[in-house]
Amino acid sequence: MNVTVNGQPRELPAGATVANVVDLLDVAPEARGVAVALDGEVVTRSRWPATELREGALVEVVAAIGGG
Amino acid sequence: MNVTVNGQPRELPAGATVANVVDLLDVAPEARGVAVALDGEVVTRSRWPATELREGALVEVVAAIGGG
Amino acid sequence: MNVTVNGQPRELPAGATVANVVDLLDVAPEARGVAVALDGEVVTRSRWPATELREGALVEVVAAIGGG
Amino acid sequence: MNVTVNGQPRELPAGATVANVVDLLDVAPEARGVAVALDGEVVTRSRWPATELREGALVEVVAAIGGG
Amino acid sequence: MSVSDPLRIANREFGSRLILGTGGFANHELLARACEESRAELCTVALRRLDPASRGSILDVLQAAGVEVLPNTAGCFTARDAVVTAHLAREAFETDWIKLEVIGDDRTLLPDAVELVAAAEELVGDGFVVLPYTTDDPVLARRLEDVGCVAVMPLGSPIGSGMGIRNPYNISIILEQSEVPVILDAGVGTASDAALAMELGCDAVLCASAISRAHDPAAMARAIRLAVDAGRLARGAGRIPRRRYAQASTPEAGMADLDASLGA
Amino acid sequence: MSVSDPLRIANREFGSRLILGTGGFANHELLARACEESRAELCTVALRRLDPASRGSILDVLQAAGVEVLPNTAGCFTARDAVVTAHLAREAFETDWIKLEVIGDDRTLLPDAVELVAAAEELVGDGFVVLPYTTDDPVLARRLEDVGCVAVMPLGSPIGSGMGIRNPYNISIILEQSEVPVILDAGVGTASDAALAMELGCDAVLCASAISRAHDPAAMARAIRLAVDAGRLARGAGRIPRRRYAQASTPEAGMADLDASLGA
Amino acid sequence: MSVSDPLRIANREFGSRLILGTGGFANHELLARACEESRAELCTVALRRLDPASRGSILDVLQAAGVEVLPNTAGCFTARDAVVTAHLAREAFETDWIKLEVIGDDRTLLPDAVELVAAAEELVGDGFVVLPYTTDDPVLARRLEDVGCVAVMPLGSPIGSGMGIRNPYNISIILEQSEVPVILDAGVGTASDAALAMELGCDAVLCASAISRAHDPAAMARAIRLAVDAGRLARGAGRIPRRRYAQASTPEAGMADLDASLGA
Amino acid sequence: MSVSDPLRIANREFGSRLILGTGGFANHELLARACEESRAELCTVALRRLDPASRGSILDVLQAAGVEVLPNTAGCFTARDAVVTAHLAREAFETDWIKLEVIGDDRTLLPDAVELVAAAEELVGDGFVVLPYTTDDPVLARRLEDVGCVAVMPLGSPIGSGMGIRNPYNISIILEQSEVPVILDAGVGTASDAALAMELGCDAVLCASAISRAHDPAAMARAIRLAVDAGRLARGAGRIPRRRYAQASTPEAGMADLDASLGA
Repeated sequence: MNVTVNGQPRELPAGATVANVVDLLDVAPEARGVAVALDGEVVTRSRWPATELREGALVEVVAAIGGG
Repeated sequence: MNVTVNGQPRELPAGATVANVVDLLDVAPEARGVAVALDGEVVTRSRWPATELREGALVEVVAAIGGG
Repeated sequence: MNVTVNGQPRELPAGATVANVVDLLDVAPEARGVAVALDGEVVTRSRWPATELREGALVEVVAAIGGG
Repeated sequence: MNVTVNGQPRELPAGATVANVVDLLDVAPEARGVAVALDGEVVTRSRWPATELREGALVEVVAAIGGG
Repeated sequence: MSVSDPLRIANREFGSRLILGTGGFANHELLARACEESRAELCTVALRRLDPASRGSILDVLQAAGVEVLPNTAGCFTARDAVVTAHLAREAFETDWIKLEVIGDDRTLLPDAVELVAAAEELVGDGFVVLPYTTDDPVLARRLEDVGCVAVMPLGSPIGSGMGIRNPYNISIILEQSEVPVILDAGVGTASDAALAMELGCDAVLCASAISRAHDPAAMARAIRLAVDAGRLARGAGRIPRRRYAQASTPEAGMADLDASLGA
Repeated sequence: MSVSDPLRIANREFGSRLILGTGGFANHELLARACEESRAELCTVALRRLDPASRGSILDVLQAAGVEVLPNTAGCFTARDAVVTAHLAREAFETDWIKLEVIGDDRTLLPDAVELVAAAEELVGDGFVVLPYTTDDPVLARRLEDVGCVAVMPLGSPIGSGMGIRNPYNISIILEQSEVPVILDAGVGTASDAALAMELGCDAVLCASAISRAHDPAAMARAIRLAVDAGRLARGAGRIPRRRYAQASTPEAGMADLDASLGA
Repeated sequence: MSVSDPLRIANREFGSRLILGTGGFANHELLARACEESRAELCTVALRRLDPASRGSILDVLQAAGVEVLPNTAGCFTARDAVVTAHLAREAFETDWIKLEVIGDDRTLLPDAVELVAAAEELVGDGFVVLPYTTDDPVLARRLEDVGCVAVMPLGSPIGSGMGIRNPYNISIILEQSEVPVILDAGVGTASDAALAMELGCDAVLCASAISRAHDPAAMARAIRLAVDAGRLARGAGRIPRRRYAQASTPEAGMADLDASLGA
Repeated sequence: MSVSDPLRIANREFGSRLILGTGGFANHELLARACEESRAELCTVALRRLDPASRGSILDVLQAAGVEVLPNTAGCFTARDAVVTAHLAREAFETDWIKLEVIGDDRTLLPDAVELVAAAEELVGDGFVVLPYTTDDPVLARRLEDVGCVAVMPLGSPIGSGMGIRNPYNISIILEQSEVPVILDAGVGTASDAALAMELGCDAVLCASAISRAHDPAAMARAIRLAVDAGRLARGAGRIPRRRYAQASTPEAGMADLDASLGA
């Protein structure tokens, strides 16, 4: 299954979830300051394990940075 | 028939038209710088004679003044 | 002997000194923030007792006030 | 005789006058916008021919230029 | 840019770069004289309820002066009111041109950005040639240009306030980005304000109160007309840069030595 | 004040209120054209060591233009130098008029108050008609008037800096107190600066670098001439007051009710 | 107003009236020190794509400093992007508070009025506590208040420009009309800008670049903190009016007569 | 420059960079409290004809506050009056220090350049430590330094006018050239004026009316003290440059793509 994570193409096994993607990025599940959007919609943290990706999914994993 | 012309109540005979109202205000039919709105919609000059008023009609007859 | 003290005419006995004028104004001889000019020239404190006034003398006794 | 004309050393014959200096500079005697100072003092035009220079004289011949 | 270029708005050209607002004159005679002295070719007018007691139309004055009419939507607080007013103006004045005003506050008479964009878009769609009175917000000006306005008319300061151009920075940003004419509208109080607007690069200036409410409107009309020309010329002439220190206008070389102590 | 009043300095009258400084022009041709466009009647000139290599006097240019010459003492740093230079100028130009400059600093070219007053006093005593270039200090301006100067010429900002009028407050205080003409000298960078000077109430403006060093000197001369006229007219026309809030130029009464919800 | 009143935004109170933007610091150590010197209680943060290479979260720094986080939507150009980003921020930071930015131009980073109002309205509807970054347009500020924003954050000048408050008039009009706190956001370049904002009556000031990009961020944080306090105190202390002429601070009565000519 | 450097004037050092003028306070209690809040170490006082009716000397208040006295020559219009007054002050206060004022105009209380230089020169010759109140004229400031003054005290605007620094350009030129401390004297109206003076690089600020005539003098004393510190710190911290365009404080790289249209 081909998806896009933070702008980069990734190949993931069928059935991969948002939680798998977060894990791939080396983020602890309880890490503060991290959020995920799937196809332009927010996926709340509690739903990361249950939310499966579809072919072509657009995943954005964002984190806190300094900002004005 | 009771209508409102430029904010003032007026009693007009049934079947009165926009042209009648304009005439009542002493405006020549070809006067420049004059326009009419009936119930919030513009009535073009050519339709003044044919446009009959209904009970409660709101007629606004406006003219040019100095403005910035 | 007629002299002027701070703009006011005063009559003083002949031989009157600057020290006498200062005393007349109820100023202690050691009062801080006070100075005297006689005919436009400063009279230092130590010379107050010995400085006699002449007829028509112009005495200015000044003191500290708030100023910018 | 050594003199200084407009900052440059010049050797002139004894008895040389301001008029001679002006002439040396190619200035017509009636030229407008020209004036002469000798040793820091103005020499009026009428006195140019009669004013002899002394050894070491400082002659300034000035002319009109654009100025603000 | 050539200084003698005409002002081009939509498909029209104007020799004058001063637009006269006709509100605030004590009488038609003063308007006529100011009109003449201003050499304006375009004058704004408004619509209000017909007053049967009033004799002599302002249109006669403007026709005699040979100027064209630019109707406005002054006094409208919603896009809908402004749109209907524009349609009334098209009827009354037989022109598609409209100076669009949608006001958001009755104390400052500042435009309402949201209603203004909505009205502009609708009127452009209805075939109007729209010149919107706007704030000095560059993003709003670009939006108005994007929806099809033929010019933008940012304010220098509130209508009738005479405070000049409060934020020349914003006006200059609007000028950099705009591909339609930029007409400074509102805020001019006197001649130098108009000159400054043109020096910034504005294509034209609209004045109403500065002229109509001056002690001598005809003289002020002439003054502001000269100032518009002066500012336009100065812009084209290429001003000297601002410098922190002086630069002598008289050459410093060639100073005479007038110190006598060296002599004799 | 009448706008068409001539400018009176000492016993002379001038129709023009723009004095042109002739320094900084790239050539005599540009000076001649700027002279014409400026409509100046008075032009400043300076004296420097005669350069035998230079052909064609600036005086010929100015004579052809029909303007009169106002010599200056530019470059002098002491009262004595300025006094001698003034006497040289009297010889060279056959005029008692002198624009007196005594500079105190070569980076800012600002006047030296103490030397300036001393030179002015001496020159007045020598029969000169003295127009001193001065700071914007009102007390200094009054001293210069008191010693007999026929005008005062305060700066807006340093010579050639183009920074305009840095402290309009001081200029306006000078204007309130002066019984001789006040001529803004130095600092004008472009047309609006000149208009502002006249609006403040200045009697005239002197420009050199703003014109001579503009990209197009003739165009800038014309621009500044128009701006001087505009500012003078605007001053006479009685500008509107500055207001914190808006004042509608279009009457607010008589708005039509265009809300359809009441109808039908 | 009492100077020691806390700043109330929505249901929260803050002792500090300086909000620190955390962007632009060279490293976390400098941020930590500036945080401390600023005495800020609220710091803005942003969201960007997670960078696996980056070690140590800014959140640890802010937690150690004991400050709270105010997420922003910096970089969003549409209402939709800003709304989604706000929802991401709610997830990431477990707060309903959002500093709403919707930018309309990438060179000036000025807000887009139309998108901003749309986003604010939607976020308020979604239960957010919305603090919008806005222009200095008073009508836009009122609209934002009307749709339920808990504060308005007008700019003084563009983000990072350091140009201070370009149009204090507009800021003061916003202050007159607002019933929610007004926080000056963007444009502060140095301490006096912050003092001026508070003297105008602003309830707080947000600074990022002025501090983070100063040569010595901790010193500037302290300077601006003192300036905010100074401006707030000065506002409360009731400043003297501006006068055209002088008013002696030293009494004029009682001058001694020191002229000797009357004596003897 | 180090921010914590003491202020050095002549042979003395001061921890505080705010000098308090003691004129204009409604009573001694308010002066005492302002003195404390200002943390001033130096306070100006004047001399006037002794008033037998007045009880309690201002000197007691200042002694209790632990501050030193800097006498002035306020009200003097000639060099001679100022010199005699300085000698009286030396007698009265047992100090050689004198804030020299020689006024040229009773409406603006502006200094008279010529008399001021004459008085300064004479007083320096008489062994005084002279701190002259002067205009913002850089050439005059240099003359005062050249005759031996230990500091220069240029005005921002007229005494008591509260108009702030009318010509920051001149103040900055004075700062560039001076080798003695520059103390801004006169014109400060509120805290931000004082901060600005220090940011320009002034070594200290003197305030009288801004504090003494504020509605709450003690609060304003504290505000201005904080502002002086803020301005000094900000100067040392190295402010960001002013930029025409924005510079994002939040990084622009790493924006998430939140546009759903590509998904699914």
